[in-house]
Amino acid sequence: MGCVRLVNPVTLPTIISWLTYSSLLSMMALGVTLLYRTTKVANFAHASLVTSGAYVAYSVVVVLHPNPYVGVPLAFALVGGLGLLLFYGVLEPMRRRHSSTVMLMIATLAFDIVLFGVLNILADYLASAYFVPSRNILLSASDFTFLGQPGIFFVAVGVLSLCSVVLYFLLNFTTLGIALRASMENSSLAQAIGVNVTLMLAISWFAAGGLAGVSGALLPMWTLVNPNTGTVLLASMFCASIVGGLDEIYGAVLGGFLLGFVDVVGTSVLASNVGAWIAFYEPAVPLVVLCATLILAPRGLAGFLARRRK
Amino acid sequence: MALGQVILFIVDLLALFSIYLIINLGLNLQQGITGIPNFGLVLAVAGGAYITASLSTRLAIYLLNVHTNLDPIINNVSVLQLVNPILRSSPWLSTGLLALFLIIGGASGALMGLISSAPAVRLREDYLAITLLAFGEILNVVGTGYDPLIGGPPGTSLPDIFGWAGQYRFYWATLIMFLVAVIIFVYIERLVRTPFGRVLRAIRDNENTARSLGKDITRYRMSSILIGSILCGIAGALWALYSGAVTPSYDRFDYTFLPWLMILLGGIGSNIGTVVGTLVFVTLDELIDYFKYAFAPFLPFNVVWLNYLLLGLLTIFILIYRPEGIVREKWTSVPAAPPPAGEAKPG
Amino acid sequence: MSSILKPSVIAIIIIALLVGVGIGYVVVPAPAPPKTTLPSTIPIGVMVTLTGSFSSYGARAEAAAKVANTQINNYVKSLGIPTTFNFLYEDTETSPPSVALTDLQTLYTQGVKVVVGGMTSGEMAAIDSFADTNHIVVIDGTSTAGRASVAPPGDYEFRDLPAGGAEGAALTAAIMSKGYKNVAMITASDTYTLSIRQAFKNAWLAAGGNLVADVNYSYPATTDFTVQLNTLQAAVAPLMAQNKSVAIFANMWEDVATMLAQAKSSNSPLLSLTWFGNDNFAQDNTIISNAGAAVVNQVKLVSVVFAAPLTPTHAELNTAVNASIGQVPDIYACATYDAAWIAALSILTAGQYNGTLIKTAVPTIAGQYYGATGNTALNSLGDRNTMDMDYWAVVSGTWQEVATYSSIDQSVTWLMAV
Amino acid sequence: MATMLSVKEVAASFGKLRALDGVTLSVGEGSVTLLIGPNGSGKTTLVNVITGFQRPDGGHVFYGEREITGWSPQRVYRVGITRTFQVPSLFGKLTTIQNLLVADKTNPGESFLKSHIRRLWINHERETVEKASRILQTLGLAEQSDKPVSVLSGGQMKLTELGRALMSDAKLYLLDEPISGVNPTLALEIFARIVSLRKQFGVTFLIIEHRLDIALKYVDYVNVMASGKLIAAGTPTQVVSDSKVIEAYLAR
Repeated sequence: MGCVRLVNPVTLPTIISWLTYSSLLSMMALGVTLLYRTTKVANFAHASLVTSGAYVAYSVVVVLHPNPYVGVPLAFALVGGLGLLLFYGVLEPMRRRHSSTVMLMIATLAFDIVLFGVLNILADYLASAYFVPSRNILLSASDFTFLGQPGIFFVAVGVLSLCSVVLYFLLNFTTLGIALRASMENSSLAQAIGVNVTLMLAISWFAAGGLAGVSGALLPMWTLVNPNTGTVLLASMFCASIVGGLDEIYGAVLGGFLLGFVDVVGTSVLASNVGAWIAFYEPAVPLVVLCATLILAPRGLAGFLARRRK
Repeated sequence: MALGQVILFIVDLLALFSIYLIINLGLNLQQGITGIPNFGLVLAVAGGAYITASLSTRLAIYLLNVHTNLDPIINNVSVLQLVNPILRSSPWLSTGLLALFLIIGGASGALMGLISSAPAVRLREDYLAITLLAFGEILNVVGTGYDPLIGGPPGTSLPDIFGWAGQYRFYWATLIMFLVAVIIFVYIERLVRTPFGRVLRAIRDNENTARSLGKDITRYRMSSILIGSILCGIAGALWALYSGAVTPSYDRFDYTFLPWLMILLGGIGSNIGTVVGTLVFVTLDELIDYFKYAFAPFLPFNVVWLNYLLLGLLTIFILIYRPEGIVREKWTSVPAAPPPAGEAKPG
Repeated sequence: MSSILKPSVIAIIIIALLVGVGIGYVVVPAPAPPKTTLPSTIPIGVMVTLTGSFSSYGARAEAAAKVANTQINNYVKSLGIPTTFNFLYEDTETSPPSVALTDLQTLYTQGVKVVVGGMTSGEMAAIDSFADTNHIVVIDGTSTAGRASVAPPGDYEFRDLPAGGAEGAALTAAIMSKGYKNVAMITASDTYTLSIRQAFKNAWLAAGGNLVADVNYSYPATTDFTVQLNTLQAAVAPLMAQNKSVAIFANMWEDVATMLAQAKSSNSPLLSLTWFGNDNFAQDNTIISNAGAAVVNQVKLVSVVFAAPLTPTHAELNTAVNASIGQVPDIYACATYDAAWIAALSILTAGQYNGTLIKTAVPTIAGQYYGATGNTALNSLGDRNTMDMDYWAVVSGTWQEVATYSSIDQSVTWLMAV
Repeated sequence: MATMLSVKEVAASFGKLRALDGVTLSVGEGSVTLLIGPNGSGKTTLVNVITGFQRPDGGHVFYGEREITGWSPQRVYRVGITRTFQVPSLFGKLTTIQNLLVADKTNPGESFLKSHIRRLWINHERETVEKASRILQTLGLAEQSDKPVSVLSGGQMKLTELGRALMSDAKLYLLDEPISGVNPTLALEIFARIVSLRKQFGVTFLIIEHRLDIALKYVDYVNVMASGKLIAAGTPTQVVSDSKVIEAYLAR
């Protein structure tokens, strides 16, 4: 490390993996922020919702051996359903009893624990019934390549853009979206003007669950997945969501890409110039970014930019 | 022999109860009394455990002036073979060290509380919750990566300050932990009855009004987090000393989720509730653990997943059907507005 | 006042009941009359990791232990000894707080005096004091860090696999014999892999090798290996430019597949090099299916494994485990299986279920026993003597044995060109 | 008579909405001054600015001679200005008397460290309790003393808040709608008490209130605000006959 010349590891592959990783992360964070905006709840269950997505998609692969991407829509539907289950089965009864936000969060935590148990049971079942590895899933071998780049890159970026665009139009150009936004801004007022707030919340929980499911379903195309993966990623999701700013849905995407950048590109640069040992602390990167953000822009990037625009 | 097993069952139960009681009192002070949702408890517990473990052997060498050129962390076991005989021979010396280590544990906990809450204490409740959760497990990264702390993944052992009790080591250790827990309970119970405690509860009930009455919200929240974190740190140190070793594996489930579940069960806001909740939970958990072999044959899946399913569902059940827990907060006869159905009986 | 008293009283009653039930349960199956020296059922604890990132290893170990349990009971019956062994399984990850200690305590309350399992040395260290205090014999089916960081010699802990040291020497010998002077190493941050790293580093540097990169990554938190790939590339690039020979040592777990896949998708130059591997993933077919045969063929993944001779016992175990979970038992599963047998035989030899006696029996039994991992003779520390090693590599899409290593003269014999 | 509180050209806004548009008014020492105006005319905002709950965009606030513009709520409270809130804002899980005790300014037991040494604060605490009970006496809340406030009636809650304000021994009280949602008889009672308190302790009151029928009977000075401006001020009789005021109210 004597030489002054900076090693520049930022090559096309690095950019590609940054964009892929960030897209997946953003999809998860998008759900977290959406739920926060609608229900004012930080959804801890997002961890296992993501993992469920992966296992739904994988089960499809195991049973029918199709192209690994076939399971993605199913993951969206089923995990969206899990979101609804969490909402109608747990949160809604509590809301009717005016439970506090914190209690709702605990409920999501509890739901996460249950789901975690179920996923492990599923994993055991897959292993014993189909004789397949179910605790170290990686499907990237059966991924396609396009222009010499892995398919997951195009799919991840594509799906994220699609979701964002759809969400954008949904929120801004449909009566449903306007109702949804109304219930975000001021639920009691929305109630008063005849918006079915509960329905709106349910929709957002389905959407967020679906997003988690899709990101999870794409995960095995990129990295090794086991029942813990979601839990490992949870801190990153939350960081992305806060860094982006909880007050603006698209903050999540912003946060996801910033986090991904610092994580992949930033750490690479540091590791290859300062020393390899830095690479080890990669998991701490999101927290560092989070700290920095909270100190510089307590309302997150989006809030920060918004204030700038004024 | 069977009797011996019963005693052991109860002793183990008591040990877990004491540890969790300390942690839960800390959590109840923050969430139940002051209204700070600390989802990063594990940080303070791990801080207490890791830092105490890291310093304990070094301090022991220094204080007992054991002369060795072995590294207290890397050649941990060999070094302890020099230290432990000395401790075994003198209960009082051991107890002195214990006290010192507990102080270190508390201080470490406080440090962690400070670090995690400093950027967040001014944030809104929800931001605070998420941030603290995100911070929770960072110490494991450090503990794994930075060997001088606790020797990386293999972890490190601590001087056996209960060694003097010989084969009754774990009975004595449990007794001492229990005493510490009792002392802390009495302390907190008194603290929340002082004007100081009253202000904390006022802030919880209505932050703005409290501010309009000249209370420095940030300072009170901070001190509440600090006290809570100190307790968690002490608990971490105690458990490390009890089990004799630590590894960088303190996780969200054991040291954040379970404490929340326990204070929920007992009734958030009441210290007696915290005791009851902890006792009931730990007993249940130990019994599940004990009986699982009995009904393992009847389960279509591996019995170890049962804990997760049962604990998760239990929590959800409590949250939906008895959110106020077993014991309601003492100072009130009816829950704060609006009362859940069939609850509004004053007196 | 009443509003607190009533519920707490109720609570106390609940607890009283629960404890009562607990006691009842403990008291009822109070073990057999004191006449027969061995109780009619002998509980043996099996501590394995069923949750978390090592769960796939834990699952195989559990399966192997189950096989051992049946075999042992048949054996005992055939001898006409009026006793049966009952294996109680504990996941070292679940019960709170996740220190193996609480699991050992649970087992102890079940009357367990002998525990076998596959535990990290962290977990071993955590239970050392309790095991010694209560005379519980622990025979561990894995061996990781050197004894110095686990438990003093003469304690109640035995390990029927050698410490990582041997593996480091074997890898060094192989890499050297292939004419490499430069190695870039990447290591997962868990006890076992780190101990291999240390062992390899010592052996490699002692043999005059040059370690151009020593990258640690946090395991299992690392899901994206771009950073690690970049760091390794930056390290080997200069050498490759001067076309000096350099090899990669992937000191990882199954996630080596992820790294390979990501290296492939980014057409990393590292794939043009020969990769060496440890025994964590040697012979693991999921690597090939996960990363894709093409890329694994390319880097060969020459990996070292403890030579577990394919004895009839071993073959039998393979078929049994395969039948139950569709996987071939890895070396740790085999070692757990052997540990179970050593435990049972030691108990039978001791003639009564008494930790102290059993502890004295274990070394002799282990010395005589020849099981799925060969002869399990232990050294003075209570660890397995060094074993011979095999090298396996991926050749044309399958794992094949490519060389052998003799622990006596540290020599490598290549069976096929790699 | 000397001015207790004077507000000069104070402006404040929420985003684009201009809530206060250069308000200037003063409150005479020992007076019971009423602040009225249609909804959204900025009354509460003015109180928030005075008590430091909102930073003004411009203008000055004087307490006696002292400028207190932009002080923190704590400081404002300690200097001797106490406010109440429009919506009942009691400490829901505390008893009535505890609600009053919290308002005490100088209780050493409220510092974390001192709270450990009982004798450092117990005497002060006793005195405070006596004082609180006395106030509850005068407000006719003696029975409710040890009941959690959540069982009190709306009127009793209002009284408790008044009582809590009185605990502070402030010179100036800013009461935000003290009788909203209170039955007429009790409302009259509350105002009667306010006036008698003024006589007893010579303290000053600035009261926001809509129910002029009652309020005007008791106050000796009235400020009228409309859309962020002060449009009229004077004695009750002057104000009710003021054309601008009538028009401002009728405009709604």
